[in-house]
Amino acid sequence: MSKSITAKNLNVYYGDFLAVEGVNIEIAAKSVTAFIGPSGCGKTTFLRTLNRMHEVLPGARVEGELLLDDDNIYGPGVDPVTVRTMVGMVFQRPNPFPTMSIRENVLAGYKLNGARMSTSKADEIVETALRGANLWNEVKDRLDKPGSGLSGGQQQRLCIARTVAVKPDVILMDEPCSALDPISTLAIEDLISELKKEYTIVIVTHNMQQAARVSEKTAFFNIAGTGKPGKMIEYADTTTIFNNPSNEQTERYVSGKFG
Amino acid sequence: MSKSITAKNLNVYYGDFLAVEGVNIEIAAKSVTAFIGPSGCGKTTFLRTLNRMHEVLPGARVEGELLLDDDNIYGPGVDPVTVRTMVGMVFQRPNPFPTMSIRENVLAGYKLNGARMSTSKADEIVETALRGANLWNEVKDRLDKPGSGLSGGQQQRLCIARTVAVKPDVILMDEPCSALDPISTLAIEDLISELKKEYTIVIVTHNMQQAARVSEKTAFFNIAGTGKPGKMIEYADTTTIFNNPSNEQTERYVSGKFG
Amino acid sequence: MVSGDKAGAGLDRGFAGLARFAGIGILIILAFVAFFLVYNSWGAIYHDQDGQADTASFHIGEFLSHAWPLVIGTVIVSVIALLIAAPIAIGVALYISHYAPPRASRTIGYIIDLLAAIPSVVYGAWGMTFLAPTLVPFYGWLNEYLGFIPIFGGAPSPTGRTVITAGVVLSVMVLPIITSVCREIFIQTPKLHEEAALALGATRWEMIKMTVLPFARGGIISGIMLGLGRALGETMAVVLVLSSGPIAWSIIQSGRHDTIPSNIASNFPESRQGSVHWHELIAIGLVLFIITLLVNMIARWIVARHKEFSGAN
Amino acid sequence: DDNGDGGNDAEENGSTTENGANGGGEGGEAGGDLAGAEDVSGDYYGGGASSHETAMLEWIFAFEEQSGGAAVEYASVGSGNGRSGFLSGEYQFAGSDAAMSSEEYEESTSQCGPDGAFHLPTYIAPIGVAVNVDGIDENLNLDADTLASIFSGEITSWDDEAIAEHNEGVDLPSTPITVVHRQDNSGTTENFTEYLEQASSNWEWEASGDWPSEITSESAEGTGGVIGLAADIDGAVTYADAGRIDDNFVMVNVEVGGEYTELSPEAAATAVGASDRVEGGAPNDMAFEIARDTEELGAYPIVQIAYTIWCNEYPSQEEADFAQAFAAYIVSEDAQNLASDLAGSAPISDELRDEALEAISQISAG
Amino acid sequence: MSESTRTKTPTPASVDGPAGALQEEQDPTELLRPNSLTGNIQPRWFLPACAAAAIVLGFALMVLFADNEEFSINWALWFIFAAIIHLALAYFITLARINRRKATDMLWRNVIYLAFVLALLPLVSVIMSVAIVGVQGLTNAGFLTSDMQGINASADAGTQDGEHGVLGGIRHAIIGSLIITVVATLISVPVGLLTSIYLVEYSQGGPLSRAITFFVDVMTGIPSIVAGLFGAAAMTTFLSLADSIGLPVPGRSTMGVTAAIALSVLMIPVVVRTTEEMLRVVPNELREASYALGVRKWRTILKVVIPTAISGIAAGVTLAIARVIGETAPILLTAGFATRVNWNPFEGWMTTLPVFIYQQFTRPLHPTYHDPSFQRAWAAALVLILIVMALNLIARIIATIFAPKKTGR
Ligand SMILES: Nc1ncnc2c1ncn2[C@@H]1O[C@H](COP(=O)(O)OP(=O)(O)OP(=O)(O)O)[C@@H](O)[C@H]1O
Ligand SMILES: Nc1ncnc2c1ncn2[C@@H]1O[C@H](COP(=O)(O)OP(=O)(O)OP(=O)(O)O)[C@@H](O)[C@H]1O
Ligand SMILES: [Mg+2]
Ligand SMILES: [Mg+2]
Ligand SMILES: O=P([O-])([O-])[O-]
Repeated sequence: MSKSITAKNLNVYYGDFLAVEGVNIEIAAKSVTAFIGPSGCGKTTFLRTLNRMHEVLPGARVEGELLLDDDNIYGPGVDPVTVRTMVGMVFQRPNPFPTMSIRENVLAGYKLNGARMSTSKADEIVETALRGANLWNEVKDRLDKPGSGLSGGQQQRLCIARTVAVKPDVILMDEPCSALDPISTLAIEDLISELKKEYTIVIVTHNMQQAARVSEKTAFFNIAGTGKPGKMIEYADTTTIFNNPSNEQTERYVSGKFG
Repeated sequence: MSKSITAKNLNVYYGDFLAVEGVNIEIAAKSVTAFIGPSGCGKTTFLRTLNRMHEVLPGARVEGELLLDDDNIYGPGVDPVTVRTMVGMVFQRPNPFPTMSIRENVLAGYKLNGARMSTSKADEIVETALRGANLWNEVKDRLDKPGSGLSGGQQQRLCIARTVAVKPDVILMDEPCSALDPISTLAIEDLISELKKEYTIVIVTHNMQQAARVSEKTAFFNIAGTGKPGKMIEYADTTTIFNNPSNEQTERYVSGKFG
Repeated sequence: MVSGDKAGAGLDRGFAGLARFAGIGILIILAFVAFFLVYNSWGAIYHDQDGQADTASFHIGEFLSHAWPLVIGTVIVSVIALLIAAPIAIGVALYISHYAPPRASRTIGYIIDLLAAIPSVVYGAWGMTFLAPTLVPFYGWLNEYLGFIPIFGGAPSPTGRTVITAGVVLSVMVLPIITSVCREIFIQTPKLHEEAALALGATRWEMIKMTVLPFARGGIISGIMLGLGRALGETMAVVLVLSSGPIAWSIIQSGRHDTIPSNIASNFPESRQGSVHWHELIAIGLVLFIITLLVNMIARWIVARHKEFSGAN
Repeated sequence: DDNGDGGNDAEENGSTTENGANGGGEGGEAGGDLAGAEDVSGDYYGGGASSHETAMLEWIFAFEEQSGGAAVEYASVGSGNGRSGFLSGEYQFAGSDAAMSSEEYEESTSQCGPDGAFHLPTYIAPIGVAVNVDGIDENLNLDADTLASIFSGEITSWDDEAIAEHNEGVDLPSTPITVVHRQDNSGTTENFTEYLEQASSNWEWEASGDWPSEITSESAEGTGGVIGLAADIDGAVTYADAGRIDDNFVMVNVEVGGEYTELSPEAAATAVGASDRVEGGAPNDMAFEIARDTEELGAYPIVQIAYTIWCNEYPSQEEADFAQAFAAYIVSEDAQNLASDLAGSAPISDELRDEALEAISQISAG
Repeated sequence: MSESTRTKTPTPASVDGPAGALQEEQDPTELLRPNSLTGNIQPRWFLPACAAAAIVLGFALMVLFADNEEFSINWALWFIFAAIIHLALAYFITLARINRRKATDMLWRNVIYLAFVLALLPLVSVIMSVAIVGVQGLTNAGFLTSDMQGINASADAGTQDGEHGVLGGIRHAIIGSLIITVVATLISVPVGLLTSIYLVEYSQGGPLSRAITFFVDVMTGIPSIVAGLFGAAAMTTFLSLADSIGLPVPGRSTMGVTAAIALSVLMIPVVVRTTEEMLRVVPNELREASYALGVRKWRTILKVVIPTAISGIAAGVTLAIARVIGETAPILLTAGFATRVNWNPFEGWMTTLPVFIYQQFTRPLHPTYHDPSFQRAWAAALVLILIVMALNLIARIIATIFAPKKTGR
């Protein structure tokens, strides 16, 4: 229930615009990896290529190889929908389905795919997922209320529960806390430490402290200027990146000289 | 051409929701003040009360006094439109008027009153403002192109030029660099150091390094949790806030323990 | 392992195909309508001499002399309707989006939408029994003081059943259409730009002039075009209100002007299918169809011309 | 309610024969082989001229009462549409202000058997010229030439000499004349302009259902529309189905053969009696060519004949039975009197009725 | 600069006209900068006071202009005078007290208020016209529960003689309206909705989508009578085709469905346009959330996008229904005219409320006594308006029930 990720010479384009260039990275299973870097350097773009979510955007395409364990998800005959059932994603702004109750939101991955299951089975999935997202105690009495009635932090955890419920191998998170208050942020960070026992986690954050707190490895992305492609500058253990980076750009960034 | 700001016991509400509580602050003329704090703590909300821009949002209202030099901008008979000609604002996302050329964007404030002015006078204003915003050299050959054709950083400087052109007393900036790449960010930061010679500047930033780089004084805001009001926790010289904060929350925040 | 399930992907394609087919279906329906019109219009310009068989020849001039006064009449009525309705509709839309108290604006929008729901027969009856007589003194006044302008010349109608009354009734009918389109667009003006204007010290009107109106220009035009479409095609209200007749300069005389739809409605019941007259009626229907086509093309062209400086990005 | 009258009459009439129905009764006298109303059931449709509408609604109701459960609908879609609908098989019968053209008759032979369709004159309606002028309280006398001049807009005032000439001793006001005409294409306009064209040399336009577009004046939709509008205008003159003209108006007595004939059903019937038939239709056809320029004393030549058009051969026996029964009913004396009472039409004469019943008896199923 | 400002004397900035023109070369910033924080705003009571004054003055002017002989209130003239005075008064007082920018703002604000009032006038007038006569007709016994079978000139003559009240009703027309509209909706909504789905979710601005968008616009301009002609012709052709290949088909093309098809031609473009808008405002985040769960696109559209937009779609469909439920001309040509209830859209004629209104209005049953027919017509108009209002209301209720719940704080 957890896979490694390997990118080989990955380029990402929006139409003709090369947004991210030549990424080579190996992400171990059951680890937390953080992507950091200034705005516009392509963190989100690269993250979305890990489950082919970029294909939803018009004109976005990829060159290179991306292996999930040993399978190239860009290989011929691969169905992006299948990839996404294996690689889940949590977005920057919490986005529970506004028309569904909390319970339905958690079951969305099943229900939307038309799966039928017994109530007891469903109850079990809901409870497991919500417990996994540290949300069970807060919402167990109002599972039939709309998910959008929760606070931002709770909504984000609901989105995580929804992702966890379908038991993916990898969970991608794009700045999951940037719209949340500090208490909620703390709750999510705690949750990430829990989740890594079972899942491979990749998290984008603009908050270096957060990266330092939650991740084992960190990748630093940078961009030379508007219109230039983003690049992965350095990828190493988090402690190395923050205390002893080998690249000068990384050093300037983590020390707050820019960004 | 620069005024001081004094808030006395300022509460800001959205409808019944108290978003910011009891702010007391004195901001000197011709200085740069930074507001920092976690997301949702009310930095933007408070900033907008400084030129009554919050009134644009439905239900937003203020209790308390806010003095511009000696005049209470919430006093009876005060026209918010007048306040805003004195206190300019730059927003998080660059927002040049899409239907106007670069030149027209800079002159937008003058166009308002239908002021007739000679072309030479207008040229002068445009050049001065664009030079003031460090943008002149980049755009002087294409003043009649739409402002939306510029890069994000250039657009943001165009917005600053537009604000500077009407010669306000105070300039408010709400995370002016958060949507910009590092090069553009640097340009804006340089610009701020220039501008403070003539204007009182208040800047909100989520980037502590930026606060440290540009500001003389820093105010730290915090929030106890979702639904609670935001409060100003500490206000002091920037060096004090970052190196020797008197409040424990501030210390935890600037040292990256949360946020 | 990651290769997908064929059935699911097939369903996906099937649904996409269905949606696409519906779109094409609309084009087909329209093609049928166009074909129906063109096919049946042919008899209007190519037909036998009166009563004599086997003498078929072209009668284009004849048809045109029949059609052009109707085209002019239709245009006049629609232009009057738009000249009145468009400014008021924009005003009302601005009132709802930027002036009315936020709580009241929904209700007000609902009330204005109600106007759109009143059937045209009712408008016709209202225009004929109430509005036309009410406007008679006003036409007298126009004629007395502005009679030197040809459009207000001639003997003013004693009944008020004039082309301008028809225009006023149509303006009431198209007003809610234009209003609701404009309102939607005005509301969507990026807050970012509105706030930029306000932060520069703009008054409410200056903010509207600077951001809302330029942003909404395309929407306003398409709203007006939608209204124009309704005005061009309106039948019963014109039939009931207008005392029709030949084309003239004056718009305050009755027994002048007629519109295409009203002419079709008035003549269709007595025309025998397959007769030249019947073909002529279908052919002027085709003319109206072409007019709406042109109007739409022009509107699109106007909207596209301002693309570079539009608020679309 | 008061429609019981029709039923009562039917009983009186029908008492001579076994079937209690009107049409059947009459039919019995004529040929004895007409289907009776009580044998008819099912849904039947007719459509066409609106001039028929008032009478038709009366007839339908009375007929349905007598029938064995028939439901009849009549749509006033206009004569042209009525004939089109009839020829395409939508309707079992059509109502029309004008007779079929020769092409239409041709077409009907494919729909209605080898003999095609035939016309029955079922509604003879005088067209009144109605005047609404303050100060004129009695019928005006006018001749065709003056009428033509008035309606073409040449005479613009009620005290014009040409009018005064015919009305000695009447104090004519100087009110301007407002002509009100039908805006829609109509049989009334066609008959009226045909009269003007044939009876006067002052009328330069061809007869048509469309008012000549060169003459600009007030217009309104439908008979009700012109009456309503003319009633609101001092100085208005219009032409309309006489039965629909109310007492807001005075009428025009038309000069025929040197005398002024007042409008009446009898005068209208006299004009019809003086008219010729249209040739070239079915053997049992009864279409008229009305003599507009007749000089027969007591004839009122501005008259409109609305026909019902029937097939000589229907696809099914039910339809043929219905056609026989209903057609026989509407030419019956009761039906004609009912229409005359309510709509002011002229009942058809007994000779016409007999001829009609003979024609109706030709209807068969194919 | 704040001390120089408390003066009440007009500064160059607030003076318009010749003096202003001479100042052309002054520093533009002078014009822009207000002199003080206070005094740049009209008090709250200013507009109401201005309006009151204008109404009084307008009345006086109207009296002045009116014929002295017989005095009567000329509402139109009063309104026009009051409006002009109000605009002028507010403008010039603001100009004198504050400055030109504020005065312009004031002027436009009043113009916009006025536009709103102007738009309400015809609405009130129409509704009053309909309601006053309509309510009377509506109270006639059996008006809603009976049809027009057997109601003819004799019946109205009976009313005239005082034998009974106005007879007849609109049950058949209500049923006809509902059936035809429902069938038209059943045809238009799936086609329209699928098309807008294609436009929003699938097409990426290709030629097909541009063609569809353009021709949908064109379709909104099809005159309703042409749609009626087309519907009748299409059904006739279809029936003869179907008949020739031996399908069991109705013998007559005049029936409810034919009318529904004609109405669909008018309805589809409205449905496409409104639902397209509604689908476009569904946030992309929701689609992405669904895709990220491994949900296929068609399921995402059906189960996430459409439910989220359902309230807007419902409102759009209601608008489209309101657009066609009032049509007269196409119905007369396609569904005929019936006097009794017909529940079957595939057989026999039908009447709808607008046709009924038109018929009663232009061809009253009784040749000379029109009151009963007019009463029926206005009452039917009232019922039609009420039905449309109810539809609107239902759409709004649907909207609130299904509307995505707002984040509650
Ligand atoms: N849909 C798109 N189409 C075209 N260009 C895009 C699109 N999305 C992003 N880009 C461009 O790709 C580059 C990388 O953007 P991306 O959003 O990946 O940056 P990021 O590192 O996630 O920034 P942030 O910290 O602001 O989220 C930017 O130049 C951006 O303008
Ligand atoms: N228009 C509004 N209506 C109601 N509540 C609002 C509104 N805008 C903001 N709030 C609430 O007010 C509080 C303060 O928000 P504010 O945007 O000022 O925070 P912030 O410190 O600027 O956060 P960020 O760093 O994310 O910009 C939050 O709880 C927010 O949800
Ligand atoms: Mg990002
Ligand atoms: Mg903020
Ligand atoms: O019977 P009309 O054709 O004149 O309506």
